[in-house]
Amino acid sequence: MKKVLAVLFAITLVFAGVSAASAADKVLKIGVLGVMSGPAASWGLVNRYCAEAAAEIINEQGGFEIGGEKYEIQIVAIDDRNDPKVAVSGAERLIYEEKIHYIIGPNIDPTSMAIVPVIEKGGAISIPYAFSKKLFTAPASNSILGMIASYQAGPVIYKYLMENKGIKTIAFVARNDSESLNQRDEGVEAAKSLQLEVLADKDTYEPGTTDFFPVMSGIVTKKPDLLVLAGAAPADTPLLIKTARELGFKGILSTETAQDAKVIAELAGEAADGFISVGGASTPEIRSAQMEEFMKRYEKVAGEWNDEAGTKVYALEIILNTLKQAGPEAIEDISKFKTAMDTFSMPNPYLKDGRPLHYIGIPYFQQRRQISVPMVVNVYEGGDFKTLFVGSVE
Amino acid sequence: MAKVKTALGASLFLLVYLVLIPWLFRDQPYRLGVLTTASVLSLISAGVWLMFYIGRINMGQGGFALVGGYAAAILVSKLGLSFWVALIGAGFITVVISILVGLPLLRLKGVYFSMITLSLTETARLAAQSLSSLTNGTKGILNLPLPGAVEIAGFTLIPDFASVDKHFAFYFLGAFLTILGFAALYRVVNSRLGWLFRSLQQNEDLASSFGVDVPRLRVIALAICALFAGIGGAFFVTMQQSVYPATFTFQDSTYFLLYCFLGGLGSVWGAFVGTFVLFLSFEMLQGLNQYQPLIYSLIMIGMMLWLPNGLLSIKPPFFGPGEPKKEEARP
Amino acid sequence: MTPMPMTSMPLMEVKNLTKRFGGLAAVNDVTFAVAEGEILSVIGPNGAGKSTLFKLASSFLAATSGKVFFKGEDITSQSPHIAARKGIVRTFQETTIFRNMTALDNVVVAHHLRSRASLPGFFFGTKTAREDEGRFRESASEILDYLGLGDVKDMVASTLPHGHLRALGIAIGMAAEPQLLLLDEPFAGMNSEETAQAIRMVRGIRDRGVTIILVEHDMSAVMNISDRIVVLNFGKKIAEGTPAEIQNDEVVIEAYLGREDESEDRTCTLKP
Amino acid sequence: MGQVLFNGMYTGVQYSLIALGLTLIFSLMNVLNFAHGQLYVLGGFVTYYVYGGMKLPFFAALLASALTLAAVGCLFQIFFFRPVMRRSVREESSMLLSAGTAMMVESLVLIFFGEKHRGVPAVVNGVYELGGVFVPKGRLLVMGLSFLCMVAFILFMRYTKPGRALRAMAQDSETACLMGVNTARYAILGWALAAMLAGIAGAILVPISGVNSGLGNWISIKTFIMVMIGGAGVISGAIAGGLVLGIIESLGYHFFPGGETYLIIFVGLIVFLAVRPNGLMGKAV
Repeated sequence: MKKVLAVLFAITLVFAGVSAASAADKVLKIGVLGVMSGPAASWGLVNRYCAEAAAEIINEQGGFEIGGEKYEIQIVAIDDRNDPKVAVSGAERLIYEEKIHYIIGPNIDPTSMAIVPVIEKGGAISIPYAFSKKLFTAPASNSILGMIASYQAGPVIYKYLMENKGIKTIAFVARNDSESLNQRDEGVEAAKSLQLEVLADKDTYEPGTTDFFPVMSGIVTKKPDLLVLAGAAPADTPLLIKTARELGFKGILSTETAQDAKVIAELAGEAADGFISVGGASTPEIRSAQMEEFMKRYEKVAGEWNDEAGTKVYALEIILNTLKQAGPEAIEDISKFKTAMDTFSMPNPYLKDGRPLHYIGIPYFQQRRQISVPMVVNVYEGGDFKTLFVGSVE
Repeated sequence: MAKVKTALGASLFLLVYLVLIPWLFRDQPYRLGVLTTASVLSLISAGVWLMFYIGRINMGQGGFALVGGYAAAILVSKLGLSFWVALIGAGFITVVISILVGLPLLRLKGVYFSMITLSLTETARLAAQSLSSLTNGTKGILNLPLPGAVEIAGFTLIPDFASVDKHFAFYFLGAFLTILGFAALYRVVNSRLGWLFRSLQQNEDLASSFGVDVPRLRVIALAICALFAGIGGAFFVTMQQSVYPATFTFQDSTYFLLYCFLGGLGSVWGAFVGTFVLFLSFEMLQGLNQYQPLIYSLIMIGMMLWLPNGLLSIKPPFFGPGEPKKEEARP
Repeated sequence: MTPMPMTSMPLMEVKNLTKRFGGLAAVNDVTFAVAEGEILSVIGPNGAGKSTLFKLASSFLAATSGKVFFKGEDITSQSPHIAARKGIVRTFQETTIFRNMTALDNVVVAHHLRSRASLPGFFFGTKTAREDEGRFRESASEILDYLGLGDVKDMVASTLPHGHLRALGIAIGMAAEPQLLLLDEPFAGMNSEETAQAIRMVRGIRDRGVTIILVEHDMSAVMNISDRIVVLNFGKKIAEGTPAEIQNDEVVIEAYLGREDESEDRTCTLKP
Repeated sequence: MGQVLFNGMYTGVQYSLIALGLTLIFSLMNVLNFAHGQLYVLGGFVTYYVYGGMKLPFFAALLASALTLAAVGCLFQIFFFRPVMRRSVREESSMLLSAGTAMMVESLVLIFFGEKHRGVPAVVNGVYELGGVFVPKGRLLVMGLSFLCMVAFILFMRYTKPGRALRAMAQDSETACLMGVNTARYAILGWALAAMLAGIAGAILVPISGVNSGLGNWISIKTFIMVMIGGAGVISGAIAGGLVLGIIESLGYHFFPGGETYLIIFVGLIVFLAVRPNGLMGKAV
């Protein structure tokens, strides 16, 4: 008993003693909460590297100016391991310990949903890369979708393929986890409303599968014109493609999530030619000089470029610029930020054509809760992604 | 004398646990939340500790906790029951399931039992994903209400959690359940039941030779273990206000073992100490971010190499003669 | 030597008992009976099926076919704890004790069947449970004193000298108040002096009204202590009778002589 | 259906190879090696760097993976398992130790090799089509190599002196010790072999499946299932378990395209173990 007491006592004191580093003046902390270990580690790590690379560039220029004062940008990253309970404690930590009000992430529906009560109570904004409409529709109002959702990209891609390639039938294969299954369900709905014939919508594979022959051989015999890899993780995509081709699949393959060209080249090679995916918004045809600079910095921070970073770079950019427009009080008070969101607009610094960067999403969420990331639809060819077309979402 | 000492120790412990800690962290909801989580995880780990006590390594505790969590969530969201009824219901359902599963599986010993219980965690996760009419599948059950008030004859026993600071309310509820759980565990171990469990741990054949109904006792131990998991899971899910297939995973099941081992299998408080030390230091290590699992694993390996009987086996000089060492090695 | 009183019902009756492992019959169609108050030994060369028979009789193994009756009741292939409740208690070889408990605690635990309190009673520490505990301690001390372990009863069992371990095993068996006690090689590894002492002890237990079946290797001890002997070879019963009859049985002598060279391999086990 | 069975065989042969190493360690030292899946991943990464990165021939990469992993296995035994098992014979210690090493290897792999999924170009390209069954050449190569490794392993265990010594140890390490087997040294050899088998399995599969740092746990869980089906500690059990799981998995995906396959496998496993607690070929526990 004495020892139990002593241990409880000691750990409590230590725990009470560890205080968050007190914020020096003119530091603006931004949180990154996402999965940074395990099979999906790349999702959260890309968020983190993007934020860190962008912050480095800003800080070297003397900081970011809000209300006439320059703020040093500090990134606080927490790994939520895709685990809702870790995400909750991580969010609480960012909000209460680090006094952060703007959080980039998390990466999947369960973690993004789990932190909703926390950010609402603690007065924080999150930018999840998860698609559940519940996150962005009222009564929820503190989450902003950071990318193009599958249910937004899906219909656009299907429609394009119907018009240009004359597809009539479609099949879905999904990874057996919440995120992918939800994306599949959304995709199936979209396909049905476009009057495509859905040949298969039940096939799934376990996370961590390395052999896709069993799951693919069934679906390929149905010979769909288009096979959608719903929510496919970058790790699984090349294998799915290669397996489908090895099994004699002749149709078109597509996915609505961002993919990594290098991994596809390594594992699928030529088999992946013609594969369609939603890309990071940074293909050579459309990116600006500022994006080139960012890419160099990203490579320095992360070791190598990742196409997803082209999409995820926008989060920090838009948070800071909205704060600038809303004024310094918004750093502490997110209601000011939310008000500013409705009118905020700036030329997109990462694109040559300078289309506006603002908040969108009214048709989907009845409120502006999405960043207007350009929707770049890519096609894989000879080792790299080529832009098929650049669309946009309202 | 011994009794006075125990009573003194217990009251000091309660003083720290129920007064000092909440007071210290009154303005830090995050840390209070972490401490609440630690309490509940220690309660769930206590079940694993009891299985160790009868000589079984239970790697399925995450699965039982998930069952408890889902049971509570379904009772509250689909049947509209109050949290308090659901809490008891979740415990009951988890116990029933543990008995059904335990009857065939408890015949397995050693590594076999561990492997199959490990699969139980996965089974629970996959079941939560597949039985979507009940569990909402992969979307999970969201927006669970906070516990309501409990009134007896107009006197408010427990206030509505929504009307008070919920971090405090959950802390006290978690602490209360944990104290209750560990008190029960203490009674089990220090009563004749404890002797029987120890006899099971050391030699099941010998125990059955003098008439101990070994299968029944094993099931009882597993039921208690699952009860802790069920109650803990139900509480946790309510605190998070949501439950997903990933709320408790394979990883959690291994952590529960580690908590017990770190604290020490020789003392009833092993699970409590282990969970608090590891979980809290884990939170403090967050700054090291990507190296955190590495550090964690090194602690784990280091423990096995240098401190096999747990933290509570350390005898610092100022403690005088520590508690008697119970368990060193089993042949 | 008391001849078996054939008039009364035997305490335990084994009828056509067979146990197969895969295709091999470890015990093959064995029939015998033991009367109340008797000491019956089961002997046989290595691999004759003695220990399998022992486990079958104490319900630690399920029989392939055949029956075991206890006081006229069919108890074949019950759980061991049910057998114990009916009064059949087995002992183990010396290492099977609760090593981390004291000698006294070992025996106290073994009083399990005598407790009147229920499991919840234990948990809440009811009056009955506390009274039980007191009674068990007294009774356990008495048993240990009787078996000559009075001086070491507070020692942790794993630290006890070898000679005491077997007695402790028997004490554990006694605590369950058996009507039939099955002893597994009670004299193995003992010198002649120790054996003589152990024989007195076993007789003493019988005189307290406990019927005894023992499986044993030590021939002289068996001849000395047994009322009757059952001899197994290759799973089959090849002889049964008084020690004098067995000693002069051609078949038995043949069985032992033919296999003598193999009786050494037991010594190579190091397991604790 | 032919396709389904071919898939099952292909998966099953790989699984058998993976399960061999786990069961070897289990039979030798009664340790359940949680890190087995992580060792597999490590083997895959070594091949990725040697074959994919340094552009050396595939078989050189295979050899590099085998040797690296054998070395890792030795280190495991010398620095972790031997000290722990010498002092404590409790199963808990060795099990938690191996869970710890699993986490350690996983995080080290993540730190050194990064979070990305890695693959290498196929060793052979092309697909045979036999009566409607698609048989990619790469897969045939994997099946062939796995099969060769298994045969080599079995021959080694059966006909060489170290192999016989290991088998004696698996039977009863005390008796083996009495018979003059240097058990300490052979325990190291056993670990080296087991880790090597995991590493080879990982290496063989890189050209087909690629590898990423997070695969380990799921591979380990699958290996446990195989070992439970086949029976722990028996070589034939590992092979049988691997094949059975491969075929069941393939059939499952065919008949239950939803996510139920593994749920059914797990529930089936519980029922199966209730009937046959020692698996198909396991020795009694």
